[in-house]
Amino acid sequence: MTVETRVRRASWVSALQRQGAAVALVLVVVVAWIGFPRFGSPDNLRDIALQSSFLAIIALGMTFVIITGGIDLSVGSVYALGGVLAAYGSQWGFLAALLLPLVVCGLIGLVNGLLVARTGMAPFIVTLATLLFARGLLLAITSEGATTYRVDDGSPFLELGRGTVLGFGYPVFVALALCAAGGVLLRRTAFGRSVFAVGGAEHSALLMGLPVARTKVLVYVMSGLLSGLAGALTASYLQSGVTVIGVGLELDAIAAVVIGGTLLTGGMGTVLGTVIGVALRTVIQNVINQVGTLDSNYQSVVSGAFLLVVVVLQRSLAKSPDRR
Amino acid sequence: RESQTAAGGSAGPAASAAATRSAGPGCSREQLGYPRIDVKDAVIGFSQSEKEANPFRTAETASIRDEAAKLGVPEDKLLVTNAQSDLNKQVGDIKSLLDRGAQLLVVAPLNSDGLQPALDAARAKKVPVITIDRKVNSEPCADYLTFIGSDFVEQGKRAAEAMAEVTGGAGKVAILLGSSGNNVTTDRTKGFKDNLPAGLEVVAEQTGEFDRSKGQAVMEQLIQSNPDITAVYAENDEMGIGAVTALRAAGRNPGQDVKIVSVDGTRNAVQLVADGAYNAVIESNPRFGPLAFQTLQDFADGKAIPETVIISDDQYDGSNAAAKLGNAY
Amino acid sequence: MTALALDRRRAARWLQEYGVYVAVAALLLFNVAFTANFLSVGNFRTQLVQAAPVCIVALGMALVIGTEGVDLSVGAVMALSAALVPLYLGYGPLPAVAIALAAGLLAGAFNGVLVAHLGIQPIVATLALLVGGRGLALVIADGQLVQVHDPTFLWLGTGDVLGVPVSVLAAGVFAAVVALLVSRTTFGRQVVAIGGNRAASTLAGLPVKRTLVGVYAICAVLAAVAGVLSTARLSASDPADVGLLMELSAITAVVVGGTPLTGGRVRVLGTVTGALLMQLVAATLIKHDLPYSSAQMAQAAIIVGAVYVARERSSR
Amino acid sequence: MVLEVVDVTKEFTGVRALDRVSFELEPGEVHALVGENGAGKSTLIKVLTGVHRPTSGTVLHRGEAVEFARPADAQRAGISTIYQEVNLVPLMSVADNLFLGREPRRRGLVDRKRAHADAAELLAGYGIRADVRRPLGTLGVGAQQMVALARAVAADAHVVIMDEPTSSLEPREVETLFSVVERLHERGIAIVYVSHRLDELYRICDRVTVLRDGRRVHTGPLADLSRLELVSMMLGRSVGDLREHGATAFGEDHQAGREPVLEARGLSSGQRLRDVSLSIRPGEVVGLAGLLGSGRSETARAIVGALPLDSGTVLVGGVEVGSGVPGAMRAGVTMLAEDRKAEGIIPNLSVRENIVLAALPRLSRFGVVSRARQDRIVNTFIERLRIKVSGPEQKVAELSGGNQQKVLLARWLCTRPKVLLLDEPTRGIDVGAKAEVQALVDELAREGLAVLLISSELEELLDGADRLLVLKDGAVVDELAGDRLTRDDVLAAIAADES
Ligand SMILES: Nc1ncnc2c1ncn2[C@@H]1O[C@H](COP(=O)(O)OP(=O)(O)OP(=O)(O)O)[C@@H](O)[C@H]1O
Ligand SMILES: Nc1ncnc2c1ncn2[C@@H]1O[C@H](COP(=O)(O)OP(=O)(O)OP(=O)(O)O)[C@@H](O)[C@H]1O
Ligand SMILES: [Mg+2]
Ligand SMILES: [Mg+2]
Repeated sequence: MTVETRVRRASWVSALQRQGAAVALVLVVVVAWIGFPRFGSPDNLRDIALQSSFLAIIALGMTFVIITGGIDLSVGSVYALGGVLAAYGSQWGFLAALLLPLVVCGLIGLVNGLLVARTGMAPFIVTLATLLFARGLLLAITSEGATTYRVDDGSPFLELGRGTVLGFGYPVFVALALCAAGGVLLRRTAFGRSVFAVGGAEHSALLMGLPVARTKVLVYVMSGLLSGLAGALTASYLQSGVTVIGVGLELDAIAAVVIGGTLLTGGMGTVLGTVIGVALRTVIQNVINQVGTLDSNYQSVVSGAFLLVVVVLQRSLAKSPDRR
Repeated sequence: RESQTAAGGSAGPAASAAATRSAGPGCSREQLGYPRIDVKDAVIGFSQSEKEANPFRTAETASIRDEAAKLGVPEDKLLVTNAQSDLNKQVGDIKSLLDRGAQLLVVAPLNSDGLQPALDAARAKKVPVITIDRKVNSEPCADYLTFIGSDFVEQGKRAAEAMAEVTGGAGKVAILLGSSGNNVTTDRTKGFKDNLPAGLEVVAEQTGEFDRSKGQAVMEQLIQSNPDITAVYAENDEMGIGAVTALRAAGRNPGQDVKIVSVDGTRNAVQLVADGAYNAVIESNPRFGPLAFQTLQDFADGKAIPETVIISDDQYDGSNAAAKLGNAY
Repeated sequence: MTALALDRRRAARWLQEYGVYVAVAALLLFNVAFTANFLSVGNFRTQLVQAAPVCIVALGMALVIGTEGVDLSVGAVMALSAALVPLYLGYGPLPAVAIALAAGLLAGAFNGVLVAHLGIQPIVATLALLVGGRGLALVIADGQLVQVHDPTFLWLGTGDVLGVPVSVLAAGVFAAVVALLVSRTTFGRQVVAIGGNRAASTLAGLPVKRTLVGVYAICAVLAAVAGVLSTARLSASDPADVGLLMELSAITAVVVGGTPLTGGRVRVLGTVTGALLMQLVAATLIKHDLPYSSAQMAQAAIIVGAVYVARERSSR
Repeated sequence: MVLEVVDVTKEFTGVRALDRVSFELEPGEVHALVGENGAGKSTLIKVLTGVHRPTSGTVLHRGEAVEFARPADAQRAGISTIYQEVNLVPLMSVADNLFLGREPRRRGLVDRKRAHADAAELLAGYGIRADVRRPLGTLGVGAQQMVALARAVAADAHVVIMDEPTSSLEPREVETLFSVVERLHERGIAIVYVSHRLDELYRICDRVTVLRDGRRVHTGPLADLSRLELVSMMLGRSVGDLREHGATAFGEDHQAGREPVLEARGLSSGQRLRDVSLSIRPGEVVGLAGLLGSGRSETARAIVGALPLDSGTVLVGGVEVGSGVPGAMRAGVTMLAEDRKAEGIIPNLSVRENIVLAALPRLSRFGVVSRARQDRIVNTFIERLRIKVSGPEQKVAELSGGNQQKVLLARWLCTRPKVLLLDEPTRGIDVGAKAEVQALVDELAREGLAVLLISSELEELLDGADRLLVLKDGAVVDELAGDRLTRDDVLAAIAADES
C-alpha cells in the first residue's frame, strides 16, 4: 500500500469513527421514518428540534468543560435555578428576566471554575457540591418550592421561548446560533486552542505559557451561563419558573457529549458531535413514544441499551484503524 | 357554583370512588367551538407523569386503561406516554400525542406549572384536555377543559382533623414532608398546619421525599432527637409505613404511643390501620378513569362541564379499615 | 523561611492526612454540645445503621476509583438485587440472597468487560447500567414495592450480633477485608498500580484486564449486598427507590475520605470515615430541623470544605 | 547579565533541590549546565522560567529583579524553554503545537491555512517532513523533540533554555540542532544548555556551571576544563579515581553460550515491523541500531508481547512463549521500556512497591504478599544497584531520573529473567549513573543473561554489544559482528541504498 492511499484511508476511517453517532442517528431516523408515518410530519420534526434545543445549549457548555478534561455536574440544578430566576425577573421586564439568571448562574460557574482552577480540587466533586447548592438556593428563593413564579401573559419575555419562525421556535435558532458560535470559538480561536491544550496535556499547556487557569475558569463560567440561559428559555417557553426540572439533566448532557465523540479524558471533541448526540437522544425518545405501547419501565431499559450500543459502536469504530 | 353528584356512581370499582363534588361555572363545547367527538370513536391520548412504580400511578394508569377497554375503545386508539418525571418530556409527550392524532387528552401533570405550551398546542388543535390528580395553573375552559382530582389542601385539613381526633388534640407532631418543590407537598402541608388544633405542636418538619426508606431514615433520626414525639403526619403512605418500621425498631409502639396519620390509601397502609399500628389514612383517589371518560362524553354531548370536578376521597381509620380493605389500592 | 510558615505547612499536611477524622470529631463535639439527646447508645446505633449501606458501597467505589475509574451504576445494582430478593425468598433466604449477589456479580462483570476489554470510559460504561439497570429492576419486580415477611431474612435488617446490628457488622467486616485486600494482597497492589500508571502496569505483566473486571465485580457485589441489607431493613423490596443517587453519596464519601479521583491510591479507613461524616452531617441537619434548602447548601459547603482541606497540594 | 540568579534556594517537601545557587547568563553565550541526576539542573531552569517559585533568593532579568508567576510571564519576557520531558500536546496537530498561544490570525480567527503552511516550512528547516495536520502523538519521540525545539526558537526570544534536548535525538537530528544553536548564537541569543553528553558540551558551549547536590561547585570557561576535571567536579570524586575508566563502562566481549535462549522469527506488524528475526544466546549482548522510527522499540515490544503481531513467533529455550506480556514474563522475557515516565514508574507508589511489582505473584502465597520477603529483595537490589533513596518507602516520583531507571532495572531483575530487553537504558541519566548501568548490564551478561540493547548512542552500542543488528523501516538490513563492529560500518549500513 502506498503512503498516499494509507493516508487517504486513514482520514476516511477517522472521519467515520468520529461520526459514529451520526451513523446511528441516520439509521434511527431512517427506520423511524419508514416505521412510523407520523415521525416525519413537520409538526413532529419541529417538536424534536425544540425539545433538543434546551439540552443542546447545556451540552454545548458541557462540551467545552469536558474537552478541558473537566466535568460539570451542576448544570441540571443551575438550569432549574436559571428558570426560576428568569420567571422571577420577568416582572421587571425582558432585560431583568434575561440578566438575572445569567448573572447568578454565571457566578455559580465562576465559583466552579475558581475552585477547580485555583485549588486543584476534582471538578467532579466541586460541581457535585454546586449541584446541591444551586438546588438548595432554588428551594430557598421559592420558599421550599411552594412558590412558583409565573411569567405574566403580556410579558415580552414570553416571546423569547414561544415565538416561532417557519414554525420552529426561537429556542431552536438560539441553540443553533450558539452552537455555531461555539464551534467557531472552539476551532478557530486562541481560546479554543487552549481549551484543547489544557485537556490534552495540562502540564504541557502550562509550560507552553498558555493561560491554563483562565481557560478553566472560563469554560465553567460558560457552562454556568449557558445552563442559566437554557433555564431562562425554558421558563419563557413553559411560562413559569418550574422548580422540579433539571434533575439528572447533567447525565443527559454528559451522555450526549460523549455520544458525540468527545473524549471524557479531555483533549478531543467537537460541537457538531454534541449536537448530533443531543439529536440522537431526542429522536430515540420520540421513537419510543411512537411505539407507544412500551411499558414505562422498559423505556429506561431501552434508553440504557441504546446508549450502550452507540458507545460500543463508536469505540469499535475508533479501535480498528489502530491496527493499520 | 353548582354542585353535582355525577358520574362515577355506578362506574367505580370501589365504593370510595362513588361520590364526587364539582364546582365552578360550566364550560360547554359550543362555548369553545370544539368539534363533537364521541369517546368510543376517538383517538384518546393519556400522558402519565411518572413511572408506574408506585401504587398510586399504577392504579391511575390502570383505571384509565380499564375504563377505555370497558367503553370499547380499541387498543390502538388509546395512546399512552410516560414522562418519566421529566417535565420537558411531558410537554413533548403531549405534543407528540397530538401529532399522532389524539382527539381527546387526559393528562396527569407532573407539575402544576410548566405545561402551558402543551396546553396551547392542544387548544390550537381544538382538543379538549382533562387534567387529573393535579390541577394546573392555567385558565380552565380555555387552556384546558377541567380538572378532576382531589383537593390536596382539603386532604391536609382532613389529616389534621383525623390527627386531632386520634391524639385527643394534644401532643407533639413530626411532619414527614413530600418532595421539596412539589405542590402536592405544599398543599398537604398547608392544609394540615392551618387546621391543626392549638394543642398539637409541630416539632419537626423534614422531607422524606415521598419515599419509604427516606421516611424511615428521617423518622429514626427524629425519634432519637425528639423522643417525646407523640404523633406523625406523613404526606404519603410510603413515608408513613417507613415511620412505622423506624418506630418499631426504636422500641415504640406505632399506633399506640405514637399516632400516625398519612395520605394516599394504599393497601399496605390500610392494612396497618386494620392491624392497629396506624391510626388514619386519608385517601387520595387514583381511579380517574370512569370520571374522566364520563366527563369527556358529557362534553361531547354538549353538557356544561364544571371547571373543577372533585373526586371524593375516602378515609380509613380503626373503625372501617378492616371492612374497606378491599377498596385500598 | 520563618518557623511560622513551616508550622503552617506542616499543619496543612497534617490536616490533609487526617482532615476527615478531625471533621468527624468536630461534628461529634458540636452535636454533644448543641443537639438534644445526642449522647445515647440508640442514637449512635441509628447513625451507624444508616451509614452502613453507603459505607459498604463506598468501599467498592474506593477500589474502582483507585483504578482511576468510577462506577455510576451502584444504585441501579442495588435496585436489581432488591428486586430479585422477594422473587426467590420462597426458596429460603439463603438462595434469595445468593441470587441477588450473583446478579451483582454479573452486573459488575458486565461493567468490567466494557471498561477493560472494550476500552470504554468508566463513566459512560457504567452510565448505561445506571440508566437501564433500574428500569430492568422495575421490570423484574413488575414495578411494585413488595413487602417482605421472611423473619430470617428480616433479621439481616433488624438483628444484632453481640449487640452490634448486622448491617454495621457487615460494613465493619467488609471494611477490614477491603483494607487487607488493598494493603496485603497481590490483587490490591495491582489495583493501585493500575490506577497509578496503566501503561506501566501492562508492561510489567500485571493482569490488567482481569484486575479491572475483578474490581468492578467486587464493587457491584458490594452494592448488591447493600441492596439486600437495605431491603431487609425496610422490610420491603422497593426497586423504584432503593439506592437512588447512591452513586453520588458513595463517590462523595470516598473523595471526602481522601482518596483522589485520579487513582493510584485507596484509603479504606478514610472512606469509612467519609461515609460516617456525611451521615453525621445529614443527621445534624435533620436533628436541628433545618429546612431542606438550607440543609442542601450546608452540605455543599461541607463537601467543598472537606475536600479542600484533603486535596493534594502541588508544590511550586 | 541577561539573566541572573542570586542565592536561590528551592525546597520541596523534605528535599532541598537547590541550596543558595547563583548563576549568571551573559548575552550571546552558550552556557552549559551540568551535574549528576538530581543535582538540580531542571529545578534551576524551572525557577528561571516561573514554573517553580524559589523558596528564597532572587531572579534578575536584565538587571532587574523579576518574579515570574507562571511560564507565560517568562515567555513574554523573551525566555523560551524546551523542557526535559517533551512538553507538548499529543492529541493536537503538529501545527497547533507549534503555534499554541500565538496562532496566526485573520479577522480575529485563527488562520489555519497559514498556520499549516508556516508550520510545514518551519519544520522543513529542521529536516522534518511530516503532515502538520497529524496529531503530534503519531510522530516519533525524536520528531516531537524537534517540534518542541522549533516552537521554542520560533518565539521571539533572546534567551533559549534547552534541558537535555538531544536525549532522544538521533545523530543526524543532533547535527540539525547544533546548526540551530549556531544560528541562534550568531543572532546574539543567549543559550542555557543542559546535557549529560560531554562531547556535545565541548562542541558548542562557551562556559559551564556545575551543580552538585543542589549547590553550585564551579562556573567558568569550558575550554579551561578537561573532561576528566569536569566529571570529577560533577561526581565529587578525585581525578585519579576516574582515570582508569574508558568512554563507556562496558568491558570486553562476553562468553556466550551455544544455543540461543531467545529466538524471534519473522515478526511482522503492519508497516512498523517487517519480518524481523533475531536470536540471542545466554550471556550475549545483542544491539539494535537504526534511526528513529526504524522499529527498534517496536521489535522489543513485539518480543515482549506488548505489540499485536500479524505474524511471527517468539521462542524461549525452543518453546513458544504464551500470549501477551504475562506470557513473555512467564517465559523469562522482560523489557525496560524507553519512556520511563509514561511506561515505567508508578509515581504514587514507593520504591519498594515499584521494585516488587512484577514479581508480586512469586512473592505471595494465596494472593497474600509477604512483607518480609519483599523487604529482603528490595534491600538487596537497593544495595546492589546502589539506588540512592532515603529508604524503600520513599515515593519513586521523588527520585532523580537515573535512580528511577535503576529502580526499574531492579523491577525486572527481581523477576529473575532469562532475557532482558533494554530500550534506551541510559537515556537521560548522568555519567556516573550511566557507567553504573552499563557496568551492570555487563555483569548481568557475564552471569548468563541474554540482553537486547537498544540505544541511540552509537558508542554505547559498539562498546556494549557483541553483535549488532541494523534496522531500517522495520526490517533488519544488516548484521555486524567482530571486525565490522565499527562506527563507519554501522553508519554505512544505515545509509545503504538511501532513496
Ligand atoms: N516536584 C518535586 N517534588 C519533590 N522533589 C522534587 C521535585 N522536583 C524535583 N525534585 C527533587 O529535586 C532534586 C533535583 O531534581 P532535578 O530534576 O532538578 O534534577 P536534574 O539535575 O534535572 O536531574 P536529571 O539529570 O535527572 O534531569 C531531586 O532530588 C528531585 O528528586
Ligand atoms: N509506518 C508507520 N506508521 C505509523 N507510525 C509509525 C510507522 N513507523 C514508525 N512509526 C512510529 O514511529 C515511532 C518510532 O518507532 P520506534 O519506536 O519503533 O522507533 P525506534 O527505532 O525505537 O526509535 P526510538 O529511538 O524513538 O525508540 C513509533 O511511535 C511509531 O508509532
Ligand atoms: Mg533534569
Ligand atoms: Mg524507540
